[in-house]
Amino acid sequence: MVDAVIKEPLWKIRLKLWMRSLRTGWELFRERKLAVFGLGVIIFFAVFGLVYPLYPTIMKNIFWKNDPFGYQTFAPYDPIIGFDPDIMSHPSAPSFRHPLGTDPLGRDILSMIMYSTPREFVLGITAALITVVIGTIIGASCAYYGGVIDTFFMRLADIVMLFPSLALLMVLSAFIDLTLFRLALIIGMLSGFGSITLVLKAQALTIKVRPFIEAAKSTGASDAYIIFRHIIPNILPLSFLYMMLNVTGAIFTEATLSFLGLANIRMSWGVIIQMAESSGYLMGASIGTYWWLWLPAGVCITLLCSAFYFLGRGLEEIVNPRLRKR
Amino acid sequence: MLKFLGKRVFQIVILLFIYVTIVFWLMEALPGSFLDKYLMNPKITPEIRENLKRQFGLDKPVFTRYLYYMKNFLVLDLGVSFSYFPKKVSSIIFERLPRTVFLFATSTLISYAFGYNLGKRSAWRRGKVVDQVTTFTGIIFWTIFLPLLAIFNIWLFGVILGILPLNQFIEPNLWRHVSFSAQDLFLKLLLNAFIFLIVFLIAMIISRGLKTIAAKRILLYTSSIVTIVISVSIWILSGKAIYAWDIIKHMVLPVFTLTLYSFAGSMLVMRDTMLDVIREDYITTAKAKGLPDKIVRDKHAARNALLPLVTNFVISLGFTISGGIITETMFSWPGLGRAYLEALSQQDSPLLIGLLVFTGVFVLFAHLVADILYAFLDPRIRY
Amino acid sequence: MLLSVKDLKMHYKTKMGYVKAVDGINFDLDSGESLGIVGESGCGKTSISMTILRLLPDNAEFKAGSVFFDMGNGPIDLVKLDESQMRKYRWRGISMIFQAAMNSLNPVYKVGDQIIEAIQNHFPETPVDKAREKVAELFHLVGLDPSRMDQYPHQYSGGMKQRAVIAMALACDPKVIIADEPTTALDVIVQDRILKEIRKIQKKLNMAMIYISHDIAVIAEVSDRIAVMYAGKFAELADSVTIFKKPMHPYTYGLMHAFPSTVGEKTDLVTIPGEPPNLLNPPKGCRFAPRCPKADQTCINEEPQYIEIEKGHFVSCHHPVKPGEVVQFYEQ
Amino acid sequence: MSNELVLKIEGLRKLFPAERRIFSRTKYFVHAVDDISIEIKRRESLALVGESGCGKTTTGKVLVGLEEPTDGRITVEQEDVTPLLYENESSARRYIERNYVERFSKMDDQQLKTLDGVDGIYAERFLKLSKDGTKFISEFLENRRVRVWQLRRRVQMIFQDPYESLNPRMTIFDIVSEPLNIHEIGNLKEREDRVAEMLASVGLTPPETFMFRFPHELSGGQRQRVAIARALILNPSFVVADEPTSMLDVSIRTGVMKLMMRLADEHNMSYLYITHDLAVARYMSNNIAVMYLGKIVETGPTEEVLQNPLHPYTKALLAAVPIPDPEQKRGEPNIKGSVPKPINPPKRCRFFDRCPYAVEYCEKNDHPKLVEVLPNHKVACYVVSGETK
Repeated sequence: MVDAVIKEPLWKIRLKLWMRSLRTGWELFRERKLAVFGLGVIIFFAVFGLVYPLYPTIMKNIFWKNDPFGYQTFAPYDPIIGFDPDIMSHPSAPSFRHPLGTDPLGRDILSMIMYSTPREFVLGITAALITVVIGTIIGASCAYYGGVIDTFFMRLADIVMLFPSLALLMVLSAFIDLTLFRLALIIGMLSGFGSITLVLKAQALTIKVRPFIEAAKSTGASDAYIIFRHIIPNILPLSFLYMMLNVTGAIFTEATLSFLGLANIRMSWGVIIQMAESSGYLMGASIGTYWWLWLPAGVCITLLCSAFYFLGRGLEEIVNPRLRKR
Repeated sequence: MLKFLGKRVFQIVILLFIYVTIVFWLMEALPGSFLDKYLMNPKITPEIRENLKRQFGLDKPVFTRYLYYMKNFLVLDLGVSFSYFPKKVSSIIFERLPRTVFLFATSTLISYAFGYNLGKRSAWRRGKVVDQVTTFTGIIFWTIFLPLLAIFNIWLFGVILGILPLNQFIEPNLWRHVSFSAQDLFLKLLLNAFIFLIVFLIAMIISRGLKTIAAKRILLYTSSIVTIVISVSIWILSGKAIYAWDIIKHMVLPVFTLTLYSFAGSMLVMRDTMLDVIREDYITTAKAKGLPDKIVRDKHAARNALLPLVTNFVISLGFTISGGIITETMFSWPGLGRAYLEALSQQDSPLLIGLLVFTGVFVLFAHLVADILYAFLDPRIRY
Repeated sequence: MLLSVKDLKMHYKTKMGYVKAVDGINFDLDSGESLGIVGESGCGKTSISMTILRLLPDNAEFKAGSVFFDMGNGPIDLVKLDESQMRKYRWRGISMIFQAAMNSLNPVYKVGDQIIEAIQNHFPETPVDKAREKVAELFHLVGLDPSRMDQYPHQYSGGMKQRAVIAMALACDPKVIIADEPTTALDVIVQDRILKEIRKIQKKLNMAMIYISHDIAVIAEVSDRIAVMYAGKFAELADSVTIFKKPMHPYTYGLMHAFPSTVGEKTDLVTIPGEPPNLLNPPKGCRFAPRCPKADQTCINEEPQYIEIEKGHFVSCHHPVKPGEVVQFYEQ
Repeated sequence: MSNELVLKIEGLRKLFPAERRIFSRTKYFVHAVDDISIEIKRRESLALVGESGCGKTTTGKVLVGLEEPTDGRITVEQEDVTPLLYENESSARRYIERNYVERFSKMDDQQLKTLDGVDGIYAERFLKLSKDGTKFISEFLENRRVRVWQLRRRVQMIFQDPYESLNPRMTIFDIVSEPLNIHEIGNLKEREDRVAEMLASVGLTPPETFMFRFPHELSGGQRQRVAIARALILNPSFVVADEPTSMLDVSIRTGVMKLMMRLADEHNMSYLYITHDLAVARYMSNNIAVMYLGKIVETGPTEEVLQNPLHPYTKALLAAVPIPDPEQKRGEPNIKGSVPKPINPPKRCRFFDRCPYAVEYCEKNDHPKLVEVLPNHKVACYVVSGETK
C-alpha cells in the first residue's frame, strides 16, 4: 500500500472519536430532564462557590463605604472570624446587609455558606474518586483472577460492610484528627473496599465471560493487558456513575459528622447547623424564629446531594442500556 | 438447604470473630480512658483510682483482656459498662433495644409498603408525569439531610401546628406520680402491636383460601377492627390508656420522619428492578395471554421485582443503630443510637464495643434471614 | 377467510426518524392453513405479529391498515377495537409462541398454574380441577409428562420449556397461532422433533398457523405457503413448492441458492452482495434494488406493486425472474 | 509439502470438575472431551460437528490455550506444543516426564532410532543428550514463554458471536491491530498498512472508512469480517473457527463462507471448523468428524460421510437437518431421548441409551474405538464394524 491510509495523526482521530461519543452521550443525556436539572444545580453551586471572593467586596462597596475602618477591623463578611458591630443583637434576621442573616457570633451566614461550597465539592469528589479507583481496580482484578485474591477482597468487603460506617467514623474521629482531606480519604476507602467492589466485580464478571476477552487471551495478551485494556474500559462508565452517587454519600457523611461536632472542619454546611444546635437555637419554639440558622445550610446540603444523585441516575440510563427505553 | 445454612452459619461465625477482634483493638487504640476524667477530681485519690482500675480490669495487659473478652463473648457476656457501673452492657442494650427496634420496624414496614406500591406504579407508567414527579420527590427525600428533615418536622408539627410533642420518649410531668415504669408500659404496647400483627397475618393466610375478593376483604377488615377495639378497651379499662397514648404520641414524629426518609430508597429500588422485569419476555407473554394490565403488573411484574426489595428490607433492618444515631439525637429518643453517642463521649469502651458487636450480630443475622427468605420467594434458588 | 391483513403499516419512532418496520403488508390466512414468513434479522417480521396482537412498545406508531379476524361471527377489524375488547381476542383468538420461549415462562410460578391462568382468564367459570384436566391433556398432546405441571420452569430443559410454551399457546383453543422462531435456540434433533409435533397438532386441531423464522429450511418444513419478507415489505408470497421451484423475486432466488444443503449435488452457493437497507430511510424505489443484479433505473425510482402474477403467487418486482432464468449475482 | 500435517491431536481429554469441594477430592467430572484424535493436513479443513455440549468448542479452546488439556498430545507442525498449553511450568514438566522421559528410558537405542514422526524427532534429541532426563526436560521447556507467544501467533480462533467477540469500546483499527500490538510487531505506520491491507482483503473496502468506526456501527457480516481480519493478521498456519457463520443471515452467510475459503487458499492455512450445521460443514471442509458426548463417533471425507453415514447418530443428525426443499422427503431421526450430561459416564458405548440398534454387547464393553470400515472412513460402533457378532 503506497498511500498513507491514516491521513491524520492518531491522537487527532481519537480526540475526534472521543468528542463524537461525548456528543452522542450528551444527546441522550439531554432527554433526561431530572439529570439536566441535577447538572444545572451542580453548575449553580460551582459558580456560587467561585464568586465567593467577590461577595465581601460588593458588600463593602455598598454598605461599608463610609466605614472602611470598621470593615477592616471586624471583617463582617469573614466566614470564620467575622462580626458585624452595627447590629444590636446576634443572631439577626436576614436583611439587605446580611441576605441570610447572621449567626449567634455575628458572622454572615451567606458568606459562611459560600465559603463552604468549594470545600464540599473537593471533599465529595476526592472521596468518590478514591472509592472508584479502588473499587474499579479491585473489582476488575477479583473478577479476572478469582481464587485467593477474590476471596480475600470479598471477605474484606464483607467485614468493611459489617461496620455501620457512621458509627465507625465517629469512633475514628476520637483518635484521628478528621480534617477535610483525611475525612475524604477515609470515606473513600471505606466505601471503596466495601460495597462498590461487589457491584463493579459483578459487572466485571459479565465482561470477563464475553468472547472478546477470550479472543485477546488466545492472541497471547497478558493478564494486566486484559484487565487494563479490556475489562476496565468496559466497566469505567459504571464506575463513573458510582462516583456520582458516591459524591452524594460523602457530602452527606461529612455534613452529619460536622453536625455531630465530630469532624475537625472549621467551616462547612454541617458546621453551620451544628452551631445553631449547640447554641440552643434548635430548641422548642425558637426553631421557627431563627430559621435562617439551619434552613439555608440544610437546603444546600440536600440540594447538592440530590443534584449529584440526579446526575448519577441520568448517567445510569445512558450507561446501563437495560434501563434505556426500547 | 440445611447444608447451605450450616455453611453460611460457619461463615458468619468466622466473620463475627474477625469483626469482634477488630472492634476490640480499635477501641483499645482509642486515646485516653474512662478514668482520665477522675484525674482532676481531688476527692478520688490515686488509691481509689487504682482500685477502680482493678475493678474494671484495666490493670491487666491488653492481650489478656482481649482473650478474656473473647472468652466472655462466647457465652454472650459483653462485660460491664463503665459509665453505668455496675450495670451489664447486655442489660443496657436490652433495655434500649425495644425502643429503637420499634421505631425502625414501624417506619421501615410502612415505608416499604409505600415504596413497593409507588415504585410499582411509577415503573409501570415510566416516563409519564406521575413517574417523573414520584422519582423527583423520591430522590429529594432519599438525599435529604436527615437532621434538616427532623428539624423541619419538629417545626411544622410541633411548633406551628402544635399537635405533637417535640421530642423525648415521655412527658415527664405526666409520669411523675405513677407507680409503674414507662419501660414496662412500652413493652406491653409492643406486645399488643405484635399480637395485632399475628392476627393480621393469620387472617391473611386464611383469606388466601377464600374464593371471592369481597370475602377476603371482609375477613381482613373485621379481624383487624375487632383486635383494635379489644386492645383499646383493655387499655382504657386498665386506666393506663393516657400513658400509653403519651408514648404513642411521642413516637409519631420520629416514625414519620424516618418513614419519609426511607420510603424513597425502597421506592427507587422497586422502580429500578421493576423496569428490568418489565422488559422480560414473560411480561409480554402475560399481556399476550389477554390478562388485564393490573394483573400483569401485580402478579407477574411486581412479584418478580419483589426479590431484591425483600433483601434490601431485611438488611436495612440490620442497620438500625447507625441510622438511629441521628434520629434519636434529634428527637432525644433514648434508644441504642443515643446510647452509642453517649458511650463515645464518656469513653465507655465496654458499652461501645458491646453496641458495635451487637450491631454486627444483628446485621449478620439479618443477612441469614435474607438468604432464607430469598429461597422461599424465588423457586429457582435451592441451596 | 380467518385472518386477513390489509396494507398494515407500523413504524417505530426514534430520534433519527421513523423506522419503517412494517410497511404495507397484505396476506390472508384460512383455517387449517400454515403460512411461513421468512426474512433476515431486522426486516420487521416479528413486528408483524406484535402489530396484529397489538403488543407494541411505547415508541411504536400504528400508521395504517386493518386486520380482519373472524371468530365465527363475521370478520372484525382488530385495529378498531379498544384495549379491553382486544384483550378478549388475545390468546383465545390468536395466541403466540414467542421467540425466546426460554424466557416466556414466569420463573416464580409453576408451569401448570401459568397455563391455568390463561384458561381462567378467558373462561372465568372454569373450576380449577377442570382446568388442571385440560392442562394435563395439553401436556399429553405436546409430549410432556402431566406430572410435571407442578414444577417450576427452571426445572425444565430447553426442549421441555418449548413444549410447555406450545401447550400454553393451545390452552384456549385459539384459531390462529403465531410461532415466532419457535425452535431457534434448540439443537437440530430436538428442533426436528418439536417442529413435527407442532405440525401434527396443527393438522389434528385444524388450526391456522403463522411461522416466522429466518431459517428458510425450517419454514419449508412446516408451511403450506411462504412469504419472503425484505426490509418491511413482502417481496414474494406463494405456496411453498412454487417459492422453491419457481421463485420470481431476485431476492427469493438468491436466498434459495444461498442455502447450503446436505442432499443433492454440491452446487455453488450464491452470495447476495451488500447488506439489507437501514429501515430508517430505505431506498426510494424497490428496496432490493441496490443489491439486485437485474435492477435498472425504474427499480431505483419506482416502487414496484405487490401484485398477483399467477394465481396465489404475489410478487413485488419490476422484472420478475422467468422460469429457467439464471440470475448472476455479482461478487463483492 | 501439501501432505504435511499441520495439526495432530492424539488422545485429547478434558475433564471439568462437576462440583467443587474444599476438603475432599472431586469425585465427579464432566467428560467434556474424552480421548479424541484428529489430524489436519495443510490447506485442508476439518469440520467438527455435533450438538451443543458435545465438547466441540472445548476442543477448539484447548488448541488456542483457553483451556488446559487434562491429557493427550497436541502437535502443531511437527512440534509437540502440549507443554505450552499448560498454565504453569510444573504441569508441563510432569507432562514431558510422563510422555517422553519415562517412555524413552525404557527403550534401547535401537528402538529409539526406529521411532518416526514427532516421536522420532524427540527420540533423536533424547539420544543426543545421552538419555539425560533432566536435561531433556529443560531443553524441552527452553524459552517456554517465548514459544507460548509464537504458538499463539500460529494458532488463532474466530468466535461464534460477531456481536460479542469484538470489544465495543475499541475501534476497528484497535481491534484488528491488537494482535500486532500484543506481539510488538512493526511500528505504527507498518501496523496501519497491515491493518488496511487485511481489511481490504476481507472485503471491508475502502479500509479507511472502516478503520475508525466502532463495532456497533457495523452490521453482523461486517463484524464477522473484522473478526476474521483479526484472526488472520498474524498469518497463522491454522485457525479454529467456532461456528463463525451460525449467527449470520443467509444472504450474508455465504459471503463470509466464501471469504474464509479464499483466505485459506491465499494464506496457506487450515481450519478446524466447529459447527452444528452439517450443510455448512459440507461446504467448508474436506474431512468431517462427528462428535457425541466428548467422543468422535464417525470421521472421514465430508462428502463420503454425508452421502453414506454409518453411525446411527450421524444418521439421526442428518435426518434431522431441515432441507430447504418442500418436495424432498427425508427419514425420521429414530433415536430416543435427549443428550445426557457426560458426568462420570458409565463404561459402555456413550450412545447406548439412545441407540436404536444397541445390543447387549454395546453395554458390556467400553466405548468402541474408531475402526476404519471404508477407506478413510472410520466409525466407532460395534454394530457397524461387526464386532457384535
